Amino acid sequence: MTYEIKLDIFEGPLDLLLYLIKKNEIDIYNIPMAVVTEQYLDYIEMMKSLNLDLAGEYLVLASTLVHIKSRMLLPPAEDEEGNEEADPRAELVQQLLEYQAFKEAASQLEGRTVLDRDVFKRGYADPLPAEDDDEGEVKEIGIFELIEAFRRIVTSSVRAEFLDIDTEKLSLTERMNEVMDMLSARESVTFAELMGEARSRRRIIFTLLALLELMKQSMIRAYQVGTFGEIRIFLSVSA
Amino acid sequence: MMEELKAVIEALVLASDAPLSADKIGELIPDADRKELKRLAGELADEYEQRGGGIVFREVAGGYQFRTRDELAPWLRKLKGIKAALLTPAALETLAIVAYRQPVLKAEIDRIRGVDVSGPLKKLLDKKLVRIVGRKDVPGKPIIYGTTKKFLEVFDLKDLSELPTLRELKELQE
Amino acid sequence: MMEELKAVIEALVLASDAPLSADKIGELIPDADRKELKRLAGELADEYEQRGGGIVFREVAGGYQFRTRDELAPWLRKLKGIKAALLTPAALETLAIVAYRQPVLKAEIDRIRGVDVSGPLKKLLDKKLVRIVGRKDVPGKPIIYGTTKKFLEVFDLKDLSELPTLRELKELQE
Repeated sequence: MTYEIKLDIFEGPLDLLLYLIKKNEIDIYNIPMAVVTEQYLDYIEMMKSLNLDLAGEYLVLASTLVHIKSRMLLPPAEDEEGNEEADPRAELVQQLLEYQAFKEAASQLEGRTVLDRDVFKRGYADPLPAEDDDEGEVKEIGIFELIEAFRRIVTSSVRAEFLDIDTEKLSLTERMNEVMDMLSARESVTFAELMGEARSRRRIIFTLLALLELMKQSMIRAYQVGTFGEIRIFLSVSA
Repeated sequence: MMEELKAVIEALVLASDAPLSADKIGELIPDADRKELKRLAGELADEYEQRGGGIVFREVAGGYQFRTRDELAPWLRKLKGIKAALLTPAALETLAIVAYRQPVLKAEIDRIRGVDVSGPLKKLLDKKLVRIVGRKDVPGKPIIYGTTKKFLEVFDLKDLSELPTLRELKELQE
Repeated sequence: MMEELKAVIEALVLASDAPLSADKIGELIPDADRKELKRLAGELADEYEQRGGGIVFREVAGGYQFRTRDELAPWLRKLKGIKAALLTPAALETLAIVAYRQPVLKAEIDRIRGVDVSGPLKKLLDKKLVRIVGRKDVPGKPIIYGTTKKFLEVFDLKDLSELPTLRELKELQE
């Protein structure tokens, strides 16, 4: 092995490929596929022989390289209009350029004046007398903190019931809340009204499910006048 | 341009977690004479005092610290007033349970958190993040809780189905 | 003696935990003209710069903040005991993609980096440099990511438009 490669310095298969291109001083728009593919495969072999964990993505790119290399050996095909087919490397080149641009952007970020590395802000807590600060707006929490909080609680009791919350369930909850809202604003609402308001097929299904769930939870009651009469929905317990 | 050593002291005092003592500054700048450090800190204090600006460099609790000028306290209390209050961990956990398990009874939240949630729940109702959705028709007619429109606003969500799920979080961690 | 209004701004900025925006200052001092407030904040920035001391008054992340002068970093690292880099290269690359491509899906970041970014993405969420912005309204409702205010604060940016343009990509599009 003649390459001076430090192990795990690569951030991924594209990073490795960029390295090989730079090392060989190759024009990125005109990559000699045979050379690059060979070196890439050599590197992967070396990683394997050292029993190093190789992310699956490295192997995916390896097969892409081999595929492009074999297409390069064929004479360029022409499509029906007689135009030459696009360079088989085009997509790969585009991807490499894009990745290279972001890699550069990353190093520019790192080169900035970074807080808590190059500059520091006021380190101590509030320079004001301590007061009860229970008032005020709630702003500085993100959705990630919320779900993290939920995760903290349930990790101690990892039960399927918690994991099973999905977006369908949340859409259902949303609709249940809406129905309860309508009922707290007025005494009753008709089934037809709720359905008419639902419009989309998806909404209609969720409305139906919401009503069933609310009845099951004894939160609402439904009454029907006669067999085909109007169905009216009331709160089980008036607010 | 300020003398280098004095600038270093000034920066250290701003960034320090607690009032920074002359001893501690001496440890960080071992080549400097302890007396000289004290003299420079004193100069900083005088300069800020004479400048008559909004902040002062003061010796407090055995160290130096930047403070706001005492006379400006009314303005600063106002700042505290609008400062976005962070939810306590207890309130945040309670809110998370309401968000993900709603419509939910208090008894259920108590059960999940393993403690009585009356306090945090009250706070969430006050802040209008949680509301009473209705009552359940079972003995005792327990109150059912859910989240509010304001909850969606605060967390920048279009509707509840935009809440990320635990499954997604789990996938991210693997 | 410094002008009262300027002194108030200075004190408010020192007292605020996060960069304090001109709008926030305006809310706190309702009688003051917004333009005047900005002018005075600009004066403070200039004064601290010219003074050449250990601290500066900077405009960052849409607000103002006192910070230590960057040349003094070695002393401050000593104070804080900082050794390791803030972010790994993988996290930095992921962050750069989120910053430039936001609002962006994880699948798009995976594609650009050519590897699964779950690990670095989780780290960026933990560090509050990246946040969940919402969900895309397509089947599966994938989560959309974006950068936070803290991202601007940490990387000394007034706003996102201060990010340098991506050179290579531009050339390619021409």
